[in-house]
Amino acid sequence: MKIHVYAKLKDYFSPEFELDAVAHNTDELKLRLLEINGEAGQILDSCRFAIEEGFIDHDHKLKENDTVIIIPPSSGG
Amino acid sequence: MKIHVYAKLKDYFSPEFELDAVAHNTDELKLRLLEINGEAGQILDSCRFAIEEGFIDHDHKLKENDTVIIIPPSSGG
Amino acid sequence: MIRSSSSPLPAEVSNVLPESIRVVTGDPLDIVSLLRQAHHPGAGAVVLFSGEVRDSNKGREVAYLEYESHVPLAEKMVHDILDEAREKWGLKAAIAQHRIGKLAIGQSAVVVITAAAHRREAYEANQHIIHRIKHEVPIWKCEYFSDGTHQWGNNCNC
Amino acid sequence: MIRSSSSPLPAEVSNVLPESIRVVTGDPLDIVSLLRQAHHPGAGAVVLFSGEVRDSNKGREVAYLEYESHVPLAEKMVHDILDEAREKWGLKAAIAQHRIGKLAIGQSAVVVITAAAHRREAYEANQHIIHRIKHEVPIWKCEYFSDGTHQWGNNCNC
Repeated sequence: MKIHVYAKLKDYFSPEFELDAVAHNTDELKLRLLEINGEAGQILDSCRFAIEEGFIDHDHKLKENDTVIIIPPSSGG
Repeated sequence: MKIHVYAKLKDYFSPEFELDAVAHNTDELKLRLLEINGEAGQILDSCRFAIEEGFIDHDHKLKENDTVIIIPPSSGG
Repeated sequence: MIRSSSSPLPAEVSNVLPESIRVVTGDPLDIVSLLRQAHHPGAGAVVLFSGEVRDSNKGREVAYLEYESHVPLAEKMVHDILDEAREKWGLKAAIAQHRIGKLAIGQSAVVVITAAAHRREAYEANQHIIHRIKHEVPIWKCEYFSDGTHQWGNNCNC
Repeated sequence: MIRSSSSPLPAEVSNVLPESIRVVTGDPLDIVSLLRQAHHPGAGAVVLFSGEVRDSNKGREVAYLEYESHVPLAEKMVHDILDEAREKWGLKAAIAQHRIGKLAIGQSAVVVITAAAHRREAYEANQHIIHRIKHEVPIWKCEYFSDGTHQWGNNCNC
């Protein structure tokens, strides 16, 4: 599974990386990411998750070859 | 006394004219103007009056050599 | 700043309406030039309103408009309105210009530009200024319709 | 129309966001060109918002900003926001463009233009669109301060 992170999340993770661990949904994905960096809990709780087709919620079933985009709160404008 | 009128008032009076009759204030001026055109009562009631220095109200004492500007409701923009 | 090439104006310059801006003018409004004069390094929000001539009003086809004004009083009143708005909303810039004479469909009759640190003030002040210009300042619109008739306006164009 | 020389666009052209307008772009925003595309003979009111880089934020001197975005999702969301606003307020035109990359003080980070028959709708829709772009669309600001530190933004620039 490919992971893309943006903005402040880049203080915790590489901008793009391959996650070897298995995550069937975003809740499991969050746990896998906390195993990489335990300090990311608060910011991850404020993030939305998306795949190429758009936003997904916590019961969306992730596939092994998905690219998951992790989106911190917007600060455009 | 010189009178300048604008916009819809020009359907009732010449744009600029010399008023020979005496008018000591705007109430008297309205009566003099109605003697020129009796159909202007409604529009004159909606107008503001000004001299060069700015708007005047009904107790402002007009002088014989004043130029009075009669200002119908604004419709700019 | 609308183009990266133009340098920001110092506060004391853009904080007042430059003498070069005529509040009432017979020339086409130069929105680009007005916008350039509204920029300020402390302004995070710039709001521009342009009131433009519509092709119809209440179902009647408009051919063109003509505006007239008592210019000295109009200029003084607009300056006062801008000064009050600058103070009330802490604006970094406030500019207004109204065109008089004959205007074709689509042309801009009035432009109001406000610049403030934050956007709420810029929007609010902008709406306040255009409202007062339309309702208080001695400027009048005459609509010329395609059927050859005309009508002095009481109602707003926009 | 901002200049009397440019002819109004037909309704069916200006009613949709022209393909040529990139919602997210690394180039300086060309406000003049965007304004030209917002004109419509049925629009009596055009409102433009420009969000610009301020020289300070909460008392700290800003050197420059950098914006990043997940562009495909951002473009889709902005198009949806504009479509909804067009329908809700009956807009004649709705345009938005957000810049990414490095921006200097005074440069425009985001532009929103709305055109409607009457001004209330143009102002309301404009404020709604910029609010949603700032709060929903995956675009992020990083402030680089003159003291060499930087901070990813949570707070609005304007």
